[in-house]
Amino acid sequence: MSDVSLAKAPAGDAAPTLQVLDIHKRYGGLEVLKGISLEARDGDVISIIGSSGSGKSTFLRCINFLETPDAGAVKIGGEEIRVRQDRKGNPRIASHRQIERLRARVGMVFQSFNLWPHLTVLQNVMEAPVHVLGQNKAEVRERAEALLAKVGLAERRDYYPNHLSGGQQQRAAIARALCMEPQVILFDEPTSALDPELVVEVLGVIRNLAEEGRTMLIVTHEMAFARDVSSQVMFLHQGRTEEQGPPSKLFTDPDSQRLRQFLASHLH
Amino acid sequence: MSDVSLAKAPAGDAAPTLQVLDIHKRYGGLEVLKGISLEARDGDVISIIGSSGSGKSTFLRCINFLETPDAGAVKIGGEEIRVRQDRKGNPRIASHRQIERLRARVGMVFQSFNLWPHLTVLQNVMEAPVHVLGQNKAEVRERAEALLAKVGLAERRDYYPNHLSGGQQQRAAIARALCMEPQVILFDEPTSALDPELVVEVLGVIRNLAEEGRTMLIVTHEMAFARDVSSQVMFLHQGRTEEQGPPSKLFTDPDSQRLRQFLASHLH
Amino acid sequence: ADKIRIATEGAFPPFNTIDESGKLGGFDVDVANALCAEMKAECEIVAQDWDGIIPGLLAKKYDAIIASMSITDERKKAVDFTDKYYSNKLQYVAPKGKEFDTSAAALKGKTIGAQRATISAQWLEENVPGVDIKLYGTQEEAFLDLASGRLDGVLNDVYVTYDWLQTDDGAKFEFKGQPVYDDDEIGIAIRKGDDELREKMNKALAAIRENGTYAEINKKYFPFDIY
Amino acid sequence: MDMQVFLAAFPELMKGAWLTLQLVGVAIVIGFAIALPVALLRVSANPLVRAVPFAYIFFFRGTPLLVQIFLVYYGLSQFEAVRESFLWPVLREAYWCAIIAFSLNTAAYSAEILRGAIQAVPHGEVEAARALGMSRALAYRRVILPRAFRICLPAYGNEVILMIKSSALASTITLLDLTGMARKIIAVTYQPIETFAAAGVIYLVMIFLFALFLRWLEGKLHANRKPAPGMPN
Amino acid sequence: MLQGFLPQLLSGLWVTVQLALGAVCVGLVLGIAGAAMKLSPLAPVRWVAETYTAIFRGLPELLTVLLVYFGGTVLMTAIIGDYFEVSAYGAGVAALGITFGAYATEVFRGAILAVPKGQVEAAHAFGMSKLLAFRRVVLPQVWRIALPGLGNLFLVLLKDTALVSVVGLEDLMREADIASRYTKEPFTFYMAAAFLYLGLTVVTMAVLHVLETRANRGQRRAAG
Ligand SMILES: Nc1ncnc2c1ncn2[C@@H]1O[C@H](COP(=O)(O)OP(=O)(O)OP(=O)(O)O)[C@@H](O)[C@H]1O
Ligand SMILES: Nc1ncnc2c1ncn2[C@@H]1O[C@H](COP(=O)(O)OP(=O)(O)OP(=O)(O)O)[C@@H](O)[C@H]1O
Ligand SMILES: [Mg+2]
Ligand SMILES: [Mg+2]
Repeated sequence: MSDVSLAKAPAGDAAPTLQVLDIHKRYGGLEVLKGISLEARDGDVISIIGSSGSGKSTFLRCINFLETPDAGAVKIGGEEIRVRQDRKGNPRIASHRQIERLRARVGMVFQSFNLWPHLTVLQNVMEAPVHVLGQNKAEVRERAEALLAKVGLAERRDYYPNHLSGGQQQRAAIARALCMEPQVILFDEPTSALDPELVVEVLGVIRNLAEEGRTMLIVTHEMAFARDVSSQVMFLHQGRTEEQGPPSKLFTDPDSQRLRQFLASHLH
Repeated sequence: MSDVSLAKAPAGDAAPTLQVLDIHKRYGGLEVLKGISLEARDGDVISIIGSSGSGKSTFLRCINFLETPDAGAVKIGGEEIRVRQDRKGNPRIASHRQIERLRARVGMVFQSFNLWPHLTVLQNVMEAPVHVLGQNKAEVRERAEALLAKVGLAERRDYYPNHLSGGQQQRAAIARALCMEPQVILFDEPTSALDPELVVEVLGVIRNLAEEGRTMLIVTHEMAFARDVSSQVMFLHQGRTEEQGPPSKLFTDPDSQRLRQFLASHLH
Repeated sequence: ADKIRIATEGAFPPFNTIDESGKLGGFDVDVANALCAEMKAECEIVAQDWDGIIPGLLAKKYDAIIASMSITDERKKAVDFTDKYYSNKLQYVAPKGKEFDTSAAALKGKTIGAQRATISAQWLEENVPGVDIKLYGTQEEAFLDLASGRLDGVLNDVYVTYDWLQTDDGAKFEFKGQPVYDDDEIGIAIRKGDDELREKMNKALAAIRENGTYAEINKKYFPFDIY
Repeated sequence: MDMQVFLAAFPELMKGAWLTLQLVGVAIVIGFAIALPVALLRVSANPLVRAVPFAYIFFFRGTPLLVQIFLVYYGLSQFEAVRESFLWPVLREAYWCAIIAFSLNTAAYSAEILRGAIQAVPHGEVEAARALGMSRALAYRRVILPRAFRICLPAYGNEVILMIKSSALASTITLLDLTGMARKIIAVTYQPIETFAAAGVIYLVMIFLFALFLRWLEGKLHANRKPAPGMPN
Repeated sequence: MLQGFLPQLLSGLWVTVQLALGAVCVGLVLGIAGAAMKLSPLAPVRWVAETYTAIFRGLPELLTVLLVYFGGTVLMTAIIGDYFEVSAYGAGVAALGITFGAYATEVFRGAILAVPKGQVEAAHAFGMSKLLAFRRVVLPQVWRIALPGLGNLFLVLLKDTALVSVVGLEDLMREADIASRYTKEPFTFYMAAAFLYLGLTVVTMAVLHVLETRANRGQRRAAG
């Protein structure tokens, strides 16, 4: 019901930057996402929390169609990603052109980083802006170096990923996503390997990005981080949105029994 | 100085389970560890904290000689890991027999999990006890299943690692290390991909292990976790032990300026 | 005495072949059998690939080679030969009805095929300056290329050519001019030092020439004398 | 062995070696150019698309190279239509027949090696490329193929070495490549051992140099396997 | 059918299959050992393997066959002091196996290097000896990357069995050659041989496909 109303939300305000409608996804017999919807506007930071295996990563991956959802729709900047049915009735991306264009505007930081091992850190960061967006190499280089400096990797820019510590890899992955200057950014546990100081740094970076009007979805297990950074929080449980709302409400006075339990165990 | 005194510590008490003396390690021109020592007895839980890139993982890896330290010594259960010089004067493991025997008594949970992708979760967990320790397959299976149940992976035991979520992989890696029933366990950020509830679970598991008398070294970025779980905390900074002591002291009244700064940024 | 083992190639019609039942046949094989009968020896004839045929003899896999092997100085360094048991000539073959002058001057600039490592190839090299020689691994290939028109003519052993001219493909071709070389003698190769066997073979050879057995075999394959 | 003959053979043999290098070099380049699209079709998600190169790879890996050369050189020339066609000036030449056969053959083997390597590129790295908006072609060009090429370099090196040796078959269609030249010399001098030994030495040196080059290339491409750059502290 | 030469072609086919299977067993063992040696930290061990591949990838296969067969006879005769005959089949399997092994060494080396280092480290961290880690962790994953290259080598090997005719084995190619000479129909018999090789190729590719599918268990593939 609520999905339908979301879909028809009056465009009185600017159209939402990102609209996700009733996404379903199954792996074999296992239904991982059972209908998830979400709407985000410019400058929104939405944190997605939930227990391990609840489908958070899968949800992010469905948004930029790294996994094709079995049902549901995604609209980015008002443009719906078109899906067609293949002969077996499974959904497929209809236009690769379209999805590539949209993905260039949707950055992603993977949970397992997925840096390219044959390129140095700097090359990893510069790769997409130069070759996807066709931007001037010198300019990209400047921006990339500034970003690497911001995440504290300036000294490591000529290292290959497998010579980096876990946290350094994660920061390189963040810089790689940001260098595309995407409109929407999907972060999958972007601070899992970072020390408290760096977490604060990243928090600052995300706040700045939000002020610039970018939209961010952040999967995180750090409740303090979620509370501090987000305009909205979404609690996933077993493939469903169990509760959603502003952090002030969710973290202090949750409606859901399950969420209350989840938060109770948080170490302070 | 202090190292020497450590080495000569009177065996009045039981000999320390793990002794690490003045470890140095460099990669090319980069000195990552600049002399780190540590001593742990049965039931000790030592947390290692420090900023990203400060050498925490490298330190753990030096303890079981996955990286050969350039200088320093490691004693496990009173037995020193023997090192010889190769022709270029670089240190090398002297006896592979010895190191293999010792490693079987030292469990490790890697920062990047390193599960074996060709084996299912259950096979991953059973592999080493069956093939290294030569234990009875049926017994190992029982123990493995119990462990998987404890970390909430009973249902996923026949999945391959690539089909698991990040947190599930991490839990599988923990179960794999525990199934060896090692005397010493090295955890490299064992809760980085886990939700708050699971963090508490792991905390419980570690406490139980400590009560059983096992020795644990835990690299972590979660200060609350370090505070709750450990008997000692060690703060690494740029390859040196900046401060070491009981958590009550370190987290409330640190001596080091650097540590104070590090902790200040911790989100609450 | 022991069994005498004789090797032949089995892939050089009409001199030595293997038929569909796996039986060896051909002029060489008939001669070999006749010699054995003459020597009253028990013989076994085996087929052996050409490239390994001399090494096999030296390694004592067998005792003699009757495989249409020309007697050359080079081979004499490795093995001994009996007297010749037939001799060979070289003659050009070219499309029927087409003018083909076999003089060295006229052949200049023409493309002539020959089998590699044979007397024909060597003879062309030494006697026809300015001719474009194409070398082939087997006789069949040279003939195939003659048929495809890549070659103006082929220089080859008369008997083999004669055999080919009888086939459908060969029917469009004919011998040209006179044989250009008729000094090629074919003998039986024997391991060096095995003089006893060589003598026995020579004696038997003379005997079958004498008693008409040889002539009979000859007639079976060729309407003319090839000795 | 007669050292005189052995040494005297080299000047002529070098001419043959030059032809061998030409044949192999051109065949490897053309072969790779064919292998690439064939391998890409082979990893397609669509089974129908996958089937097309299957037949090609099947035939060229399934039959001996000798047979393939014969089919191109003798087989095609059997047909009147081919001999009359505009292709005959090319197909008439043994040189081009050899290059055609070698290229098609090595392409089939290379395609299979490349396919395996493409499928061995870790999934996550490909996804990262997708997620950054790379088109399929760009992802192949910038991430998948560079990675695949590094993975398959040793196996591909094998293929080139096999091709260098197989190129001796060019001599069966009258070409005076290294082997052809050796055989020609033997037909005159009747010194097979010395001459083949000399030719063998040249093959060995060619292959050895190529293997060294491969090692060097591998070291260069796999800079990430080496210890990190000696960054000043 | 084929003017009665079919049974001979089939017996040639059987010889070819026997040789190829024998040689591939020898070759795989040599290849795995060679690759492991090439990756050894001990320089002399590496050199042995390097020399092995340098020689046997560099030598023409025919020469290797002759070397093993005739050289083997000479060597064994010298050792035993009495005439000793190396069996043609044994020599063929040895020679082809040694050659296959030299190439397979490189294929395995590449595949071993492609196994993520962390996984071997994990094995070591659990006390696995180098050998056990190789057997239990590296080797099972090596096939995934090595199989296409090994498949190629096997198909080349199938045809290289023809070289063994110089030592007197009647393999498929030799039988086809004999028949074509006898009947003067080279195309018929070369085509027949080609078809039989293709038959073997079908079987090989089917087996490879099954092996690859097995080796890919647990892997996520980046679809085209
Ligand atoms: N193989 C290597 N070659 C060169 N440098 C390396 C290598 N491995 C690690 N380093 C460097 O050593 C330093 C310490 O790395 P280490 O992995 O120990 O850090 P860490 O404390 O575990 O950090 P994190 O919290 O980010 O995991 C880093 O600066 C890293 O770049
Ligand atoms: N390729 C796959 N095949 C089968 N099941 C999968 C696959 N990928 C994920 N799953 C399953 O889907 C569920 C959700 O996975 P997902 O990665 O979305 O979890 P998550 O919420 O991100 O967890 P975590 O916090 O541990 O990263 C898990 O139970 C996992 O086992
Ligand atoms: Mg996840
Ligand atoms: Mg680390």
